[in-house]
Amino acid sequence: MNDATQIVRERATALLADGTVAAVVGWAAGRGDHDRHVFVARTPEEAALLVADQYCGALAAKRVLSLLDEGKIALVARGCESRAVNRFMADRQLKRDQVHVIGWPCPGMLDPATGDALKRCTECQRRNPVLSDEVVGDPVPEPELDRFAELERFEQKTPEERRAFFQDMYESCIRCYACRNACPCCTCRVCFVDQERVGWMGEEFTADQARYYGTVRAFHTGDRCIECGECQRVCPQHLPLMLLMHKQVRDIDGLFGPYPGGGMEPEGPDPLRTYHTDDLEEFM
Amino acid sequence: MPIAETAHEAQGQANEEFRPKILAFCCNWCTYAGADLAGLNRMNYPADVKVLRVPCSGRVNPQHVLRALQDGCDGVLVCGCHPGDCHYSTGNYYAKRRMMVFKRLLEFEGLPPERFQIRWISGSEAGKFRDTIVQVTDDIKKLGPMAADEPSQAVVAALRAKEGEL
Amino acid sequence: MSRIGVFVCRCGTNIAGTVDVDAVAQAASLMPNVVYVDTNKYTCSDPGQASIAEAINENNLDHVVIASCSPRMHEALFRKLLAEKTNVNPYQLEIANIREQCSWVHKDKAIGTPKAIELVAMAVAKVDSNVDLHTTQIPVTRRALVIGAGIAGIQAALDIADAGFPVTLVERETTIGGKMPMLDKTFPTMDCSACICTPKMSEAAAHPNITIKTLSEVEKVEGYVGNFDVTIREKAKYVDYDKCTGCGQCEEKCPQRKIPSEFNQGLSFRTAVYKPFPQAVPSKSTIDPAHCRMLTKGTCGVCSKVCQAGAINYDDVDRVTTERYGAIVVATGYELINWANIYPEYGGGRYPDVISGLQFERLVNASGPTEGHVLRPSDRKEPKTVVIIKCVGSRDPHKGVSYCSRACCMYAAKHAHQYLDKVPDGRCYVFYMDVRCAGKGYDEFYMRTLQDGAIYLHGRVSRIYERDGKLVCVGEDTLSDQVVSVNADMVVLETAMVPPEGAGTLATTVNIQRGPEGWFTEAHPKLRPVETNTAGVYLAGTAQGPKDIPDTVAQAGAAASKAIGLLCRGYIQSNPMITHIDTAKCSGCGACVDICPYGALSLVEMTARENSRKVTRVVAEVNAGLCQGCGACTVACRPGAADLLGFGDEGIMQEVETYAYR
Amino acid sequence: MIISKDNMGALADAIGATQTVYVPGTERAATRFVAHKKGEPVVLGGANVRMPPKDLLFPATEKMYRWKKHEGQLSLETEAAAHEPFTVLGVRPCDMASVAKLDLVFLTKGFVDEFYQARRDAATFVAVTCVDPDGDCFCEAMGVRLDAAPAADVLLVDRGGAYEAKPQTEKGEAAVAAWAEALGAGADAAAGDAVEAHCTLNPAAAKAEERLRAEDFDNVWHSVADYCLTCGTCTFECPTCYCFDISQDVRADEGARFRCWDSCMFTQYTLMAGNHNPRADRASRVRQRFMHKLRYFADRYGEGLCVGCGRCIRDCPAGVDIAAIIDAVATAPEHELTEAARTVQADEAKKEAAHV
Repeated sequence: MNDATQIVRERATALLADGTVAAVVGWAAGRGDHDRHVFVARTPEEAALLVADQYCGALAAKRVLSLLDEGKIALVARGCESRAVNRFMADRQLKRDQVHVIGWPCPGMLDPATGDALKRCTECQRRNPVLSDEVVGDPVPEPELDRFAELERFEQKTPEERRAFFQDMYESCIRCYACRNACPCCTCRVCFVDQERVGWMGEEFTADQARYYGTVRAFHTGDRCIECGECQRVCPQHLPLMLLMHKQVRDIDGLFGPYPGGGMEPEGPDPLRTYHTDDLEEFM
Repeated sequence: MPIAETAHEAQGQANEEFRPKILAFCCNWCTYAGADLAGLNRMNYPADVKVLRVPCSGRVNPQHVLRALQDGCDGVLVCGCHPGDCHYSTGNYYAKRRMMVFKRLLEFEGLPPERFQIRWISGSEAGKFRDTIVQVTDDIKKLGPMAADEPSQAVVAALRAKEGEL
Repeated sequence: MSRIGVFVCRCGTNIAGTVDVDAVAQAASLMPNVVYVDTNKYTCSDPGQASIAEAINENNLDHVVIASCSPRMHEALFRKLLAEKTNVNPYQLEIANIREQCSWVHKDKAIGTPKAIELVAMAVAKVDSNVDLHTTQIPVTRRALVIGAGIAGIQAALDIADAGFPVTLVERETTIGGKMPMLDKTFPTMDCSACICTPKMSEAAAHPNITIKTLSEVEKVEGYVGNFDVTIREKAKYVDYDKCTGCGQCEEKCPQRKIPSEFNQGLSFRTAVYKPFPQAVPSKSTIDPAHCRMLTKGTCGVCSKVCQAGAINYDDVDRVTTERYGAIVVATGYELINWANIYPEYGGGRYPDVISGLQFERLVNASGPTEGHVLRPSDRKEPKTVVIIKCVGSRDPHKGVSYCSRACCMYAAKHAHQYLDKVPDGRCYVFYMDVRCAGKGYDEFYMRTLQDGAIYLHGRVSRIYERDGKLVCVGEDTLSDQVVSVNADMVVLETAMVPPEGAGTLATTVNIQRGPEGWFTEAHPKLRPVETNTAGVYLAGTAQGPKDIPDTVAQAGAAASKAIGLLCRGYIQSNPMITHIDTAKCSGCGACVDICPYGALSLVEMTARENSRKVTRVVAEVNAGLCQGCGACTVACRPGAADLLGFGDEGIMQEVETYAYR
Repeated sequence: MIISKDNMGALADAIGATQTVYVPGTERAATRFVAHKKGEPVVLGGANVRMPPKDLLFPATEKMYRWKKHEGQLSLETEAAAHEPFTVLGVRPCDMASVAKLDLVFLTKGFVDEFYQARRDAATFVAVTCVDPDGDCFCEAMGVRLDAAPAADVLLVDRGGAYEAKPQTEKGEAAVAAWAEALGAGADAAAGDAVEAHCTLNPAAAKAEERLRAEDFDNVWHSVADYCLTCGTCTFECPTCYCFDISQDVRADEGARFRCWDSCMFTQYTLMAGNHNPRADRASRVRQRFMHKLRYFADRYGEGLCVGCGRCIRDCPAGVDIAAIIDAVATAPEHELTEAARTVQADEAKKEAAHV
């Protein structure tokens, strides 16, 4: 058992035992050696099942939102989870005193099947929690990398090539909405895709409908994206969804920035919810 | 009437093969008024653009824009008051930011920039309204119908061959 | 199934000339849910309207499309028709603009007709998704608040009070009156400024409908047109105004005597307990806490001892009150640009004899520090050569402001005239960029000044420096194309008007906009010059932009009349085309709240039964009085919980799809 | 008839001469049955395709009828029609079992779905015995044999380097005869013994089904709901999920009514007019999915709806594991029976008593 697992279990047990929190959100092991899934421990006995190792690929943070009725919730939070907590607060879905953040400086996660580093971790800018009530272990050095490198390579393509690429991508989308359901920015009660009456989009499984869904969802989350990459991880078709997010984050930074990306602060306004009278003018 | 203005209609009639379908979202207070003024001044412009009145450019939902482009429009134009002149004081500032990001997103996905344009046209700028309609119509005519944007087989094949590599 | 009626107007030949109206009607008859189609020669005429009403009633129509001129032209008229002559809700109407945006811009029926058909199809599609909307009447609190008690505020307050409505007049200084009592004479008639201003001040003080609150500032404004809840902080005066008789004993005895007088523009001194000038209103003394020894050091108490009325109260505190008003007039005026900071070439304030126009007013004023004798500040000698420089700060985007301050040309001429009148053997040079004297009797006045002997030089002064006790003004006379240098005894700078300190805060508090230069923005520069974009808030005087006294008073009257109109009516008709929140979709994220320019949206707790469970959660709520219907929130709202009635997502989508699919 | 594995491409080419033949391949970012292109190699072994052959019989979106209004006149046009014949080559026993279950749904109990039937009648299924079950495969536990596919028209039995083609239906007989003609009878004789394989994963499905009839497992559903995203991945990749929604596409004066896959994981699935949703919370949707797979379907059709293909386990982004859930149910400590379960047990006891 690694140190992090040990400490997380101890802390979770203590927090549950003394009634500080009603539940602890973390991960537990599945059937396979490296299978991990998000896990909610509600008793000290369940806390002993918590795991915090390099195979905890899933973003656990969103689970907190559905547990708020149960009381204060503790969350084992890496950089991405902590940014998600900020996101929830900025979107007024969570108050700071509703969550106890057990910060866990992230070692970077591995794909349980291949053992390779998860893509969402290789593009991560902020592995240390940006907020926490306590921290498990020592801070890790922040990776120095260009998370837009892939985007920039992609932008070298001609418009026609990009068109072809996205046509392919949207034809491949099965509209399972895993990206939406996993996304910490997607906290709407009723998603626009589920509103037949207005007719934003039809139910047919066509590339056009998928493009509508993909593009609009990207736009809805573009100025708030915390760049956790969970959408891309959960996509059963392994579509490069983060391209659209990185594109917007970088554009917003260039146009209205400096913009560090969403989730760094617990309150807005987000770039598209505000303006400056001297914003760049390109529509004269 | 200057020859140049009537020329557009004559050309439009002669060139029967492609009449673009362009939707213009216009804010009620500036651009729609500018369009009305163009009418009062009997300015002549192509009939391929239809105006959809909204109270403010801030009301234009990018989702409506994308729907229009997917459902058969060859181009979309969004017009509002000049920044600083918004009837509701701030609507067009929000619209500007949204449209700047959304336009880039659509272009990233391969949409030719001409198909989605944004302009600020005040209630007094009837001439600018006319010129914008003329220019946008010309732009779209040059591009042809949306189907003309379909990537060629060669590009698709090349892409498939390199699958997995970004 | 709805029953839609389509009425196509020929507008004589205005439409029929380039649109085949019968073909449009024929096409409309095949559109979904259209059950009745008619054409009319002039739909807006009385017979045209009557025929529409008759058709609606006879055919049980429930949605109406009128294809005619621009909705900006007759939408209101046709809505009224539906409301008064039919049972159809007036918002079940869409206008297809087939005149301004079709028949008038095309020359050929082959082009105009299909376009008109498409426009009608879009209108038919949209009207089918319209819902009934209803206006409501919101009662108006019949009291007005005037912020700022210069001549604009006083005039507005008097006009509203005379109409019979209570007015609260808030002023942040210790006296009302503003800048006007400081002036000596007013151009072009050379009336004594104080003589015409102070009676107004007294009238306001004595008016039974006017409550004056000096040393007061507006802290918070909540609510909306007709019902603003305004919180006002009245600062401690340390003198009980109910007891103070204004006798001035305290002022006589106050040991703090070297405080520069604001009223005299620093050209004389005042005491710590003081009245800024004899005719101040209210005619009471106030203790300046920054300079009072008792309040700063805790030792003195002289005024308290000499006050026979026992009005001095060193323990006085601020009073914060919240009251409801129906209308607000903002008349916060201007201040002069701080030229010393931006014109180092004019000495940057180092030369005492380089003075501002307002200081000159005090110098020539009989009740001023020199009792009306023109004596320069440095040595109290009569200057024999005076240079007047216009446009100091104005029309100078690099150093000051880009706009013209409007009043300076005239008061520069007035100053030249006054100087030459008082110092007959003096010489007066006026450096100018332009002379703008539009106004009744204005140019005549300027001509008289020229005849008086003022020497006008076209150009800016580039530098002022001191040599041999003279102020050397170096400039260019562009008409003779020569560098001119004048050895002056005194220089008067006619400085730019700028928005007063705190205007930005007030704009946020009252929720009105400011232009790039910081002046409050009117709702429309031509047609709504005294209204703001916040209904029920009006602008008077220089708060809106530089102007002279007659314009200020006129605008104050206009603002008052707008306020009176609102108060007289007693209610406001709500605009039904506002945002509506579908709480089932709202997750309470507050994106709409962040974005609303009117503060019309707020988050509230809601309890409801959902899926057999009682749920309490936060949702957005619209204040119908504040929402103006811009719809910016509807786009910020990702799930579309916020939707704009009259321009709903569904209606716009219907239009988009109808056009796209046709 | 014995056919060498190397000859599968030739076989597909031969079938493809007269009809479309679908073979395992890669398209739209997933392995699935794709239309065979002449001359391309065909490999039937290895991992099963990620997307089941379900959409060949029951497409994700299927037009049902069109309507059109012209000059005020309305006309209707149905889309159901006889389908061009096609062959699906290389279907695994698990997926073949799923086709049999879809047949139950769409063709029995007094209702025949004409759209499904048109495609079903047009289809020839050539199954292949499975020799490569992976760690997430558990079809044997669900009553599927790796070496049999009773619903297939032809079964290809893996005999090392070659397949033995066994026709199982008339359609199959005709097909094999045609192949023999095209490829030359008995051309490939070098075949060994039938390869035998078994699943390593064997959840106690029978026990689970029995206990699900009698007991509530709310704690199981809730603990799964604690990590399930309720996305539609499992239902869309499932070879037996058959739920659909009917919707329409209206364009000015014409439109089409179509049906498209739906998922019980979505909140919209049970949303009623007036916004009431009996399955608004995740746990109730999770429960519905597993109860339907493991019990409700068996109640109606006498067999469970899961074929143990393992797709939902492999591709679940949240780590939901149906095999683990089956075992969790099967091995959960005995607890108080539900009211409903007691009634059922009492009824059963009465029936049994009457029978005796």
